Parts: sequence; C-alpha cells; structure tokens
Amino acid sequence: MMSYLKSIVFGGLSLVEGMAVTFRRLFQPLVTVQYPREKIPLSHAYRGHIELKSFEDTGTHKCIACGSCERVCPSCVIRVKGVKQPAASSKIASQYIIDFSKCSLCGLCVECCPTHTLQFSKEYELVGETRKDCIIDLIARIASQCDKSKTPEGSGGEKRTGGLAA
Amino acid sequence: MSEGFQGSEWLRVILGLLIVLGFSQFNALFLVWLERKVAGHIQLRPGPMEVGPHGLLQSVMDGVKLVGKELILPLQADKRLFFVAPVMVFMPVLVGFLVLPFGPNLIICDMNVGVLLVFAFSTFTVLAILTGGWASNNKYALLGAVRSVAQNIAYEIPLLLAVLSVVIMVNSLSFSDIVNAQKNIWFIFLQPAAGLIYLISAVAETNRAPFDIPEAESELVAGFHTEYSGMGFGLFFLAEYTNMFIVCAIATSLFFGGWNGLFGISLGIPGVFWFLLKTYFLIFVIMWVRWTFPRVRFDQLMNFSWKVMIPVSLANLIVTAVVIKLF
Amino acid sequence: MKVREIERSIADKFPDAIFKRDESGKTGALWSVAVPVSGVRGAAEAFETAGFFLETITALDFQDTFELVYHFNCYEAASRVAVRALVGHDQVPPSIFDIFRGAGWLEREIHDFFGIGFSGNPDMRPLLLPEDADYHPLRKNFGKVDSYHKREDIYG
Amino acid sequence: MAERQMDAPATEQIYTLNLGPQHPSTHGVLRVLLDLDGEFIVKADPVIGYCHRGHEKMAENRLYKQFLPNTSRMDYLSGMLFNHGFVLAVERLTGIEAPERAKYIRVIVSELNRISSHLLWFGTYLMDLGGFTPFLYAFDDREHILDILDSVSGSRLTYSYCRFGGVCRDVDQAFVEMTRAFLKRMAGRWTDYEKLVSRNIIFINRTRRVGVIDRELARQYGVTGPNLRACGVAFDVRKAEPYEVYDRFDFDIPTGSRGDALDRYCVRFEEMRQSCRIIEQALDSLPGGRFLAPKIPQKIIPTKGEAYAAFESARGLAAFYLVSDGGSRPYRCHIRAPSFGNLNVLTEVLPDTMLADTISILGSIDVVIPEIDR
Repeated sequence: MMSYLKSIVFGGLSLVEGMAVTFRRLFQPLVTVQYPREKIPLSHAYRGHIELKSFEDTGTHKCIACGSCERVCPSCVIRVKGVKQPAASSKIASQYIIDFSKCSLCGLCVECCPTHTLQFSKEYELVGETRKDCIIDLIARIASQCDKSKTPEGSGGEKRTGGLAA
Repeated sequence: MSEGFQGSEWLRVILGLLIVLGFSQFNALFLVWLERKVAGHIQLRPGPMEVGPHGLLQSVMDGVKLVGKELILPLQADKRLFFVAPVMVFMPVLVGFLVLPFGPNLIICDMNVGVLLVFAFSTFTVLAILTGGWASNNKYALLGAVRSVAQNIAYEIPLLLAVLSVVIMVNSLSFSDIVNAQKNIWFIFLQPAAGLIYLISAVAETNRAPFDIPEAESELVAGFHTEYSGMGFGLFFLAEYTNMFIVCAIATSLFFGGWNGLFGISLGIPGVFWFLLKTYFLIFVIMWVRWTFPRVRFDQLMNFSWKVMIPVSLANLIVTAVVIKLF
Repeated sequence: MKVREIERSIADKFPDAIFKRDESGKTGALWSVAVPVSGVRGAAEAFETAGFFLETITALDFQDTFELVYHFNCYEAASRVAVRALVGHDQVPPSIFDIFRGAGWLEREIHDFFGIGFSGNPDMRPLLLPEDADYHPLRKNFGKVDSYHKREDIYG
Repeated sequence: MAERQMDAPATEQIYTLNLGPQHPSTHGVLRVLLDLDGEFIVKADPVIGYCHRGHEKMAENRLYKQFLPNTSRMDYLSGMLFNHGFVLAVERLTGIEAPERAKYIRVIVSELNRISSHLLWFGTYLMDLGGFTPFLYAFDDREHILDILDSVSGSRLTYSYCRFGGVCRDVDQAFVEMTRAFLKRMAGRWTDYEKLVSRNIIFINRTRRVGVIDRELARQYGVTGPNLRACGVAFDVRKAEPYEVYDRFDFDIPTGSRGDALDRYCVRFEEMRQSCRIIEQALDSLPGGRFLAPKIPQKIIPTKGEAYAAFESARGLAAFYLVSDGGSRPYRCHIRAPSFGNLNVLTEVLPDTMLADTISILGSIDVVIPEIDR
C-alpha cells in the first residue's frame, strides 16, 4: 500500500518536474528565425555549387581546360571545353558547364584543380522549374560577376558572406 | 439571456443558437491559434506569424483551405456513416453550450439536470468516433475507433465519480446552483482530489495528449480520422477544440467557482470575464500538458484508471458523503 | 582468449586447413582460414559454441569461382577472424541460418547480389532488390564492369 | 449499399497491417508487414530495400576517392563516421598514414557527429512516443553541432570531410572555441532532458521491459552498438580495437542490464556524455602540424590485397571491406551496416508486443534505412 502511494506521488512529481521545464521555455528567447525575412550568416566554409574564381592579375579565371575536374567528378557533372590560346602554350576554357542537379558537392574538383581557379559559391537559394534550370554556365557567370563589380572578389573562399550572395 | 428576450421564446432560441454556433466556431479557431502559439513558444519558436498580426488569421485561412478541399471517400467505405460521423461528433459539443453558466444571467437554458445533460451527450462523441473509424474501411482508423471505446470505459467512470462528489455537496444537478454554492470558496479547495481526477479524465475525454491514443499519430497515422479529408477532418478538428472548451468550462463551474472571483473577491470584473479567464487558463494548462509529455499506452491508461483513478475517486466520494452526513 | 580456443577447435575439425595470419592488421582479422564449402557449417558451429557472433558474410566474384567470406568476432579485444570458402559458379553452399539466425538476411542479400543460393535457407525472397528481380548486380557480368580477374590474380 | 467485401472471413482473428513504407514512425522507408491479433503482433516481417542505390556496385566503378561522397549517404545521420571509416579502410589498404593532428581532428568531428546522431535519435524516439517538444529541443542542440561541422566541412549533413591521409580542411581557433562553447552548453542541458524525459513516469512506463533483447539473441543476430551494450555487453570497437587515437582518451562504455528500450535509451544518453568527454580531451591535447599528409597521389593505386576496417558508428559496428586488384578502383567493396543486424532482430522481438510498443521498439533500436539498403 505504501509503495503504491509512493509510486503515485513520485510519478506525479516527475510529471510536474517536466512541466516546469517546458514552462520555463515559454519565456525564453526564440531560437528560430523567420527565414525569408531574416537570414543567418553562412559558414565561411559553405559549399555551394562550384564557380570560377577570378584572379587580380588576369582579371578573370585561370581555367586551362585540362579536364582534371571533369575526370575526377564522380557524377559527371562538369563539361569543360577549351580553345588553344594563340600566344601561350596552354589552352583557355571557352565553355564550362555544370549540371548541378547531379552534383553531390564533394569538392573533389576544387581540390584537384591545378590552377586553383575553382571555388565554392555561396549560393544556396537555388530553385528552378525544370531540370534545365540546374545547368549553370560558369563562364557566363564569371563574366557577369566581373561586369557587376570591377573589383574582383579575391579569395572568396575565406570571406564571410551574409545572406544571399548573387 | 437577459430579460429583453423573455417575450419571444422563438427569438430567444434562434438568437441563442446563432450565438452558440458563432461563438463555438470562433472559439475553436482561436484555440487552434492559441495551441500553435503555446506549442511554438514552449518549443522556442514563434508559431504562426505570417497571416495577420502574430498569425492570428492563420487558422481562419486553414479553415478556408479545408473547405476548399475535396472530400475523398475511400474505396468500399460505408458512404452514409462516413459522412454522418463528422456531423455526429459536432452535435453533442453544441448541446453543451446550452447549459454552460457563463454568467449569473448568461445561461441559455438553466436546466435542473444540466450536469447530467452535458455528460450524457459527451459520451456521444465516442459513438461518432467509432462510426467514423469503422466506416472508413481502414485498419488504422478501425484500431483508433476501437481504442477510443476502450479509453471511454476507462475515463468515464472516474470522471463521473469526481463530478458526483461535487453534486452531493451541493445536492443539485443544476450548474447555477453549483456555481452559487462556491461564492466564498471554490470546490477545488474542498475537493482537490476530485478536481485533479476530473482534469485528468477531461484530457482523456477530449482525446488529447498524453491520452490521444485513438488518433496516436506516430502509431496509427491519424487514428480514426485517417481517411478524412477537407471539412470532414475539419469538423473532427473543430469538435476537438470545442470539446476542450466545454470540459474546461465545466471544470471551471464545478471546481473553480464559475463566474465567482477568488474567495468572493470579484474586483468589480463582470462574472463572464472571470468565467472565461478561468476556462482559458485551464485550456492553457491542457495545452501545456500536451506539449510536455509523451503518450501513454492504452493498457496503461486503463491500468491507471482502474488502479488509481477509480479507487481514489471512490474513496473521495465516500469520504465526502460521510463528512456531509456528519456535519 | 576465445580466439585461441576457436583456433584449436577449427584446427581439430579441419586438420589440413591453413591459417593465414595477418601481422600488419591490414585485413582487420587476426587470421583467416580457408575451408571447403561443405565445411562451412562445421566451422560456423564451432564459432557458435565458442561464443562468437557473425559480423558479416560477403562474396567475391572471380572468373573461376565465387568466394564466400565470413567474418566472425567476439566481444573481446581484437578477435576478428575470417573464414573463407571457395564456391564454384554452379555450386550451392549450405546455409548457416539455423546456426546464426542473423545469417538468414545476410544470405538473402548475397543471393540478391550474386545469385548464390543457399541450401537450407527457407526464405530466399529478394531482400534489397525488387521482388521480381532476376539479375544479380554485383556479378561481374552485370552492368558496367571495371575489371574481372581470376582469383590467383589477386590472392595468388 | 454495395456488397461489402471483407479481406478475411469473419472468423479469422488475425489480420495483416502494412506498416509503412509511408508511415510517420518508420523513419524513412521501412515497411513492416505485421500480422495482428487485435493490438498484439503475431508476426513481423520487415521489408527493406526501398532505398537500395547499389553503393557496393558503384564503388567498383569509381576511383577510391570518388566513392568518398557516397559513404556519407549511407548512414546519413552519421555521415562523418562513415567518411572516417572508409578513409580508415583505404589508408589500411594503401599504408598511407595520417598526421597526428588529422587523427585528432577526425576523432573530434566523429564524436560530434555521434552526438548529433544520438540527439536526433533522442528527438525522433520521443516523437514516436508522442512527445513532440523534446524533439525540437534536441534539434536545437543538434543545430549547434551542425554549425560546428559546417564551419569545418562546409556541409551540414553529407560532409565528405575526411581525406586519405588527413582531412580536407584545417580547424582553426574559432572551431575550438565553438566546440568548447557547445560542450559547456550541453553540460547544462542534460538535467533538462533528465527532468523532461528520463525521469518522466510516462516515458519510463512506455520503455521499461519493452522490446527486451537478451545477450544470446543479440549475439545470434549480430546486434552491435548501443543496442548490444544495453544487454550488458561492454563491446565497443573504440575500445576493442582502438583505431586512430581512441586509446589515448579516457572514456567509459556505458552498459545496461535488461536490454529493454529504457536501457537502450540510457546507454545512448550516457554515450553522448562520454563523447563529450572524448572531445574535451582531444581539444586539450590537439597537436599542431599538418592536417593532411604530404604527397598523397591524385589517383590512389593500392597493391593487391584486401583491407577490413571496422569502426564504431553511431549505431554499432560498421565496417568497410575492400578488395583491391592493384587497379585504381576497388575490385569489391562490402559495407557491414550495423542497422542490418539491429533490424533483423526485430523479427523475434516484435511478436507478442502491442502495436504501440512496436513503434517504441522500432524507435529504440535506432535504424537508419539507407544504411541497411545501401
């Protein structure tokens, strides 16, 4: 009989204890943000889709269309074509297209790039109506970026960007 | 209603009906919003924020959405029963409003068996759930329906025993008599055990967590209303919240002094405000409980009912009877 | 040490079995022992009595043969051992489902992937593949194959 | 009214309930065919394979490093641990040695990932039991771990952070501070969880003596991880065959005694604390130096042979079994998924329990279906 009453009392107390925990939370500050209106800063290491990095000395990317990234990509995301440069011995990329719908963001392409001209973009608000919208032309992208700001982004990999990048 | 309507009985009935329907709908929508806000803040998030100030109109918009949705009839379901069930669940809920004592003059129909009427009709909800669950031709729904019947047996007895101990104190089944008897001291102070048992049973009566076993979403998907879409689901949903208001209003009038202020101090606030304040506070407690505890298993609920609640409420009733007889 | 125990009992059961020891720890197993297909059950029974559990079963497809690899382990420090059995492409190895109940699913999985049937396993429905699958994707004649070798090319 | 067709004759007591693959509590795409007698389970037949993607076949057609992103997609809740395990296997196969600092970093991120996985399990388990609020509290804490892992790997779920011979990115002081702040935060959270859940009478009643797996059953089915430790077997790969630098840290293996859902809960809960201890020690003794071994070839070509690397994932003993034919791609890659055995055992545990308990047991076992299906 005593243990029966004890179990009721202790059981009840354990419930009250739990309710105290949730009641305290009622008056604590919220931990969520109202997303499209407020945004939390992106991590500086954030991996969006890849993009070409522009360098200060050339004013544009340094992709030599060697095809390393194309070969190393596990999902065949990248298609890169280059043209022979008249003056130099190396090629320069004339077409760099990625199909982001297949990308797993592993970063192998960024790591194997011999000229370090690939970097992760900070774009995360990607939406499209068809699969075609996932196909991104990186040459056109870097061209428009260079147009927009005459000052190149520098080594954007380490820079903390808040909110929407593009 | 006030004396002005005394002249025409019909007018009084129609007006009362309109007010009840209007209030019950408005109240249910408000409670849905409140629930989401309480849940939100307990979980450190804001809850609905987009439609209207602080999301006040969110549940209205949800209602509009539900009305616009197609009513899907499952294959081989019993068509008549399937569509009757949501209506059936809403009807007894409305009856409750007839006898609730909102204020000294704010009782639509002050019956001398008001308490009996409310509890008689509240049992009806289970029938509706059973009908809906059975008619759906879905195993989850059937399981939910069967569980709700089992649960009904478990909680109705302690619920009524708890109410009885108040009734024998007042010696009346009329709500206004019971409330008037609490002018100086609320019955919760005289009958704490009965009050607690009533509240626990009331949570079970409204099928709310931790006793939401007929709809146990993690086990039975949505329990008895798995197959309901659109306003079929909407009616079950509204009924749940209206039911919650009713059980809390009853608790207020039976144990928390109805329209009376604490210890007879009314601070000049009209009785109806006292009544609503206490009712909404109890509703808040029920919501708070829901967002704190995990769900009990239904055999555990039965165990709890038969091994704890019924013995305690019986003992409480006997003690009450003896004490009243002696003094 | 259970590993010593089991080594003795395996050596008793299969007098001509060769224990291939791995000093570098590369293979994760202290030693591996090759048994004939018919001896798989005997070996499994020995492991069962010694208190081991079956970690995993897997198969390898070679040009000349299949090979089943059973990894056994017990709840002691570093005591994983492997039992290997060569199974011809048309052979049906015995099931050890009744010795280690967990082997039932593992054998089903191998049946899915390699098409090796196990005699004695009552439930050979496809486990991971669709119910009507009639292909065995991990066989080296299915889909894209990078290389296909004889067993001695790798282990020779 | 149309003629009513019943699935079974009226005298038939047993009916079949198809639980899943779309069901709120099957955590992904598990389907369990339940034969029920009223609310009691007569027979349970888990049907898996809805998430089979053929990772083992994919591995045979990929470079070793190309397979790395796949590994975190098997057990997506502990992607870092699987990355880590695969890297261990390849390092064993090739003889590449990671620098000290990398080993410490791997241990820290792995343990963080283990906590995040257990926190998610804690949340979803409570949700299975009908308590929604602990779920969001757990997610709030988990968010902090994800922020930390995000800051080193740039990803929040599928990390692909480990590399053969190290990790892909060094950690900085900010990472150390974030991690320390997290440990401090967690130290204050345990009591809240205890009050809200562990001591709650409803929770205890829902889990005590529910889904008992005894030692013998666990051994028969190859159950590992917290589920095994709940039966009282102190077996943890981190202690049994310490990989990386786990032998340098002081931590305990929590065990239970009854092997029921409550024990499994307590073991996982204590494991989170032990992981915190490991992280703290690792942060204190984090050595300097390189985070990636120098001269790792772009294309790894191991010698002929095989490697088997077992590691303690959040769900138990997982292992990568690699066979190399001396080429640039694995000849065979087999993955020992801990949830495979853990789920298999349910065929014997579920019968004679109630439907509500089935959900409780399924949750307490903590299976991740994509890991089983591979």
